[in-house]
Amino acid sequence: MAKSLEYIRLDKFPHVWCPGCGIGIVMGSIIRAVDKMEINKNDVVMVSGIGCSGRMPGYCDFNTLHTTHGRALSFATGIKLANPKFKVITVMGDGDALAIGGNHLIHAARRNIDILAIIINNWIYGMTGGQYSPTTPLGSFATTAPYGQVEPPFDVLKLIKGSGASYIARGTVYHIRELDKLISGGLQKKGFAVVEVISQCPTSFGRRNKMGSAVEMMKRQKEETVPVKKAEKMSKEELKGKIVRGLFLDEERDEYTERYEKLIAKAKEVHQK
Amino acid sequence: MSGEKVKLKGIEWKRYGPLLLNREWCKGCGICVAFCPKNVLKIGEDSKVFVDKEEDCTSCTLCELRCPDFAILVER
Amino acid sequence: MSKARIMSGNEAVVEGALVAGVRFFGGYPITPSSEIAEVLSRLLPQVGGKFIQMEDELSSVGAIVGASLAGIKSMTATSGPGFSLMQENMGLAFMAEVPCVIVDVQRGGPSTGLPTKVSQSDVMQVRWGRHGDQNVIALVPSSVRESFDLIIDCVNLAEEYRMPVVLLLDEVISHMREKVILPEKDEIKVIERKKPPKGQEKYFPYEITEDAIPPMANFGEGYRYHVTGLTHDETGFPTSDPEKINQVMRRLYQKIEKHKEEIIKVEEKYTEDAEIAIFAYGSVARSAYSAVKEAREKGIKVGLMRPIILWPFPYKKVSDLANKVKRIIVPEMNMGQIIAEVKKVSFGKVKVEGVNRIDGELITPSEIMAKIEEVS
Amino acid sequence: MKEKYELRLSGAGGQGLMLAGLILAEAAGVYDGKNVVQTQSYGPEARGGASKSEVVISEGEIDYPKVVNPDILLALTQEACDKYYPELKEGGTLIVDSFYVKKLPPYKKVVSVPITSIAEKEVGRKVVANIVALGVITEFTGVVSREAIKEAVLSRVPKGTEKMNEKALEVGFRIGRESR
Repeated sequence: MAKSLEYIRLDKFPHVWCPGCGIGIVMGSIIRAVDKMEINKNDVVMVSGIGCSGRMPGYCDFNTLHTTHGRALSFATGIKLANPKFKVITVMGDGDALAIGGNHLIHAARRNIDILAIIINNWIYGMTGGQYSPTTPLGSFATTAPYGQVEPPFDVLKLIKGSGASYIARGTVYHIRELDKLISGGLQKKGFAVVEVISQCPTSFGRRNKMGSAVEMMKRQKEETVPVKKAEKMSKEELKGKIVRGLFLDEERDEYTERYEKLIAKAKEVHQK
Repeated sequence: MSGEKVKLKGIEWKRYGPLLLNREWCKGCGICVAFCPKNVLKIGEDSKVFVDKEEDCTSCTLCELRCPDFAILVER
Repeated sequence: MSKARIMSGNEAVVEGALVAGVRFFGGYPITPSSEIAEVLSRLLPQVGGKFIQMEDELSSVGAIVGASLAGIKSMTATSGPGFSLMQENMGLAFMAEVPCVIVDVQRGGPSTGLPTKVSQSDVMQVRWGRHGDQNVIALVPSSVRESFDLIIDCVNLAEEYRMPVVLLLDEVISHMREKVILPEKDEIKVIERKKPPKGQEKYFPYEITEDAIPPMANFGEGYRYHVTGLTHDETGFPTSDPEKINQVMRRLYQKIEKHKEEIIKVEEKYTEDAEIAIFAYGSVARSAYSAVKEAREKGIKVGLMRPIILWPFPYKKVSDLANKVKRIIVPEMNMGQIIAEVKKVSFGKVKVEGVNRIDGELITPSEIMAKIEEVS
Repeated sequence: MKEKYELRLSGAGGQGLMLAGLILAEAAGVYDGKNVVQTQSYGPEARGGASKSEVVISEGEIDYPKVVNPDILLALTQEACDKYYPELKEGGTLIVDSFYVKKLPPYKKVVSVPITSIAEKEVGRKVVANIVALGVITEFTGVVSREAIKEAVLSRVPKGTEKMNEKALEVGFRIGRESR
């Protein structure tokens, strides 16, 4: 108990997030994962982009970096490559990771650099007032989709899988014990790990789409998702409108900074000749 | 004693059985209330959480895990 | 062993960067800067450094800022179009006060423009490319040897002032090969960032200090501080308190303003008795110097003022110059960018005229000579 | 030797002119101890079509780094010869590869030898035509010393090809001598 208090910047509380926002829940899960691994706080670097999720590093007692929109992974790449001893966690929103930062995401995955990338997917640009994002479902309303979203959304996990990460998972803030396991697994993974977390934005998405309170939105997470094992046995018809959650990929692959250390050894050998 | 003040890391908490509440941080979203398996918690007139049936608490920690505001701690 | 070598400006930048302690390069290839990346990709790992070719220029600056926060001296290299893409994260480096070096090898523009040809049209992009207010430091070498010296100065200035510093080359200097004799390592001064005093309990990463430059702890050294591109107070946390914002933003500006006399560097030739002065920088300064010598042979009293550091701009020195000469000529490979700065402090004193070329060719000594003869 | 020499080595992409320019610069700067600046065409320009590498050699400081009117112009293609000959300094030396340059400009001070075919016949490889050309330039104009150009060639050519390139240079020296 009270372990979480060891990892948060108490003087910054209460935080800026709206009542019922899921980002704080994700933060708790990340903190428990760090605590479980017993990593020295001085060796943890948390990097974010901007927006609501971008504020998370400010509340965590690690080395923290709040960057520009979508660029968290590029800063994180520099930090990790410069000093591979760091455990680097990036926290991004759906707009951050998949729109403006989409390129950095696929390339971080391609390199398989040892970074845990948390994508908090609340289907919307929350902080800036509810504009649509690359995950906003077709037909949903947003301040820039007054007639309903006309663009189909990304399937985040398929995108990442095609790019080459070594750990891919999706959880929800409702399924909190499962989320703890998924995030903890991602943090332990040596390689690029992505955990997409389905979360609620009652203020900018829920309200506009008549989804009710944060509680109602979390109930939907329960009802509208199915575990990956169960989904394997379900027909396409049965899976319609459902989001599959759980661990999708957990692979051992050569990690980038380790490969780079080998490159250095080789370069030094060539140099000495 | 129910409602006893406890200081943790310089922050004031109130103890109700195994539960510690920080009502300063609570934003009254009701998530802990809705998903408590034993209906231990309620939202008060001031729109913040309070412990209604502390004797029913099983220390399952779901409220702590799901609280977005870090406003509930559970002693086990 | 120091012996004569033939090397290009780009190669000299690499040599200098390594001597200055750069051990991280994150970049994206672009002509005419690519040789810097190519050579560093080979040499950095040999000294245990890291090279990464990022997916674009935005992430290149992200990566070098990240590496610098992790405590490694870092740089990138690009050209005009890439430099445009770098502005966003450069802005963060200014705001968050993270030392790093950006080499911009200028080529013709706008857009893809003239990839393999020379230009000096980024001089104002360097100064004003980002939104918001900030003072900048940019150095403009005129030779291969100076490219070596000035990249070292860039790294030193970045560390000393906790900010991004730009080495502004042009295609001629970057690609031409010249005979150089580089100094011995022990003749070179290398500056490290100012750290918080050992054992200091509380650390304010953006403390208001006497010299306006707060000490910088690296990530992992135990302070666990917060870095953000948002306006922040001395603790590093976002603030929207006008008083705090004013304090930090003015300090950021003062950082350079306070030290500009130490930073500014100008070379003058034959200006003591000059009646006509030429103000030229980068490769054009070579043509200008050639013209000056020719004019002197013809008995025309011409002098050259060459900024080695372009930003902060040597307003005082130019103003003094304007007090004593009858004309100032500003040749530059753009439609007239720096001439406006010269005019700012020469207004009402002396007429200032440009010689401009934007066709990708270096301004020749004879073009400058023609202007000298026209005004003399 | 006079104070300042401007050289332009011209031809087509792939003829090894960039390397030749660098070798010449090193011979003059590193081994003969003079001041030197070398520039060249870049990008698509340097790949297909006309390509050039320029060297300025001087006892004194070199300010303007480009070649305006070359004292020595090497043209390895007809296109390069036609394009650059008009810029040759009055009294300057034109050296052409008669294997490619069939139409000579009306000019007296011209060395016209089949550099490429000689390279193939006497050294066994067309690719060393650039080194043969360096030999011709050195011997005919004296712009760099024989020792300097030899050292520069040997330090720049790929390992294992030193003998072949040395031979190419010697062949160039001979042609240069014979052309004087």
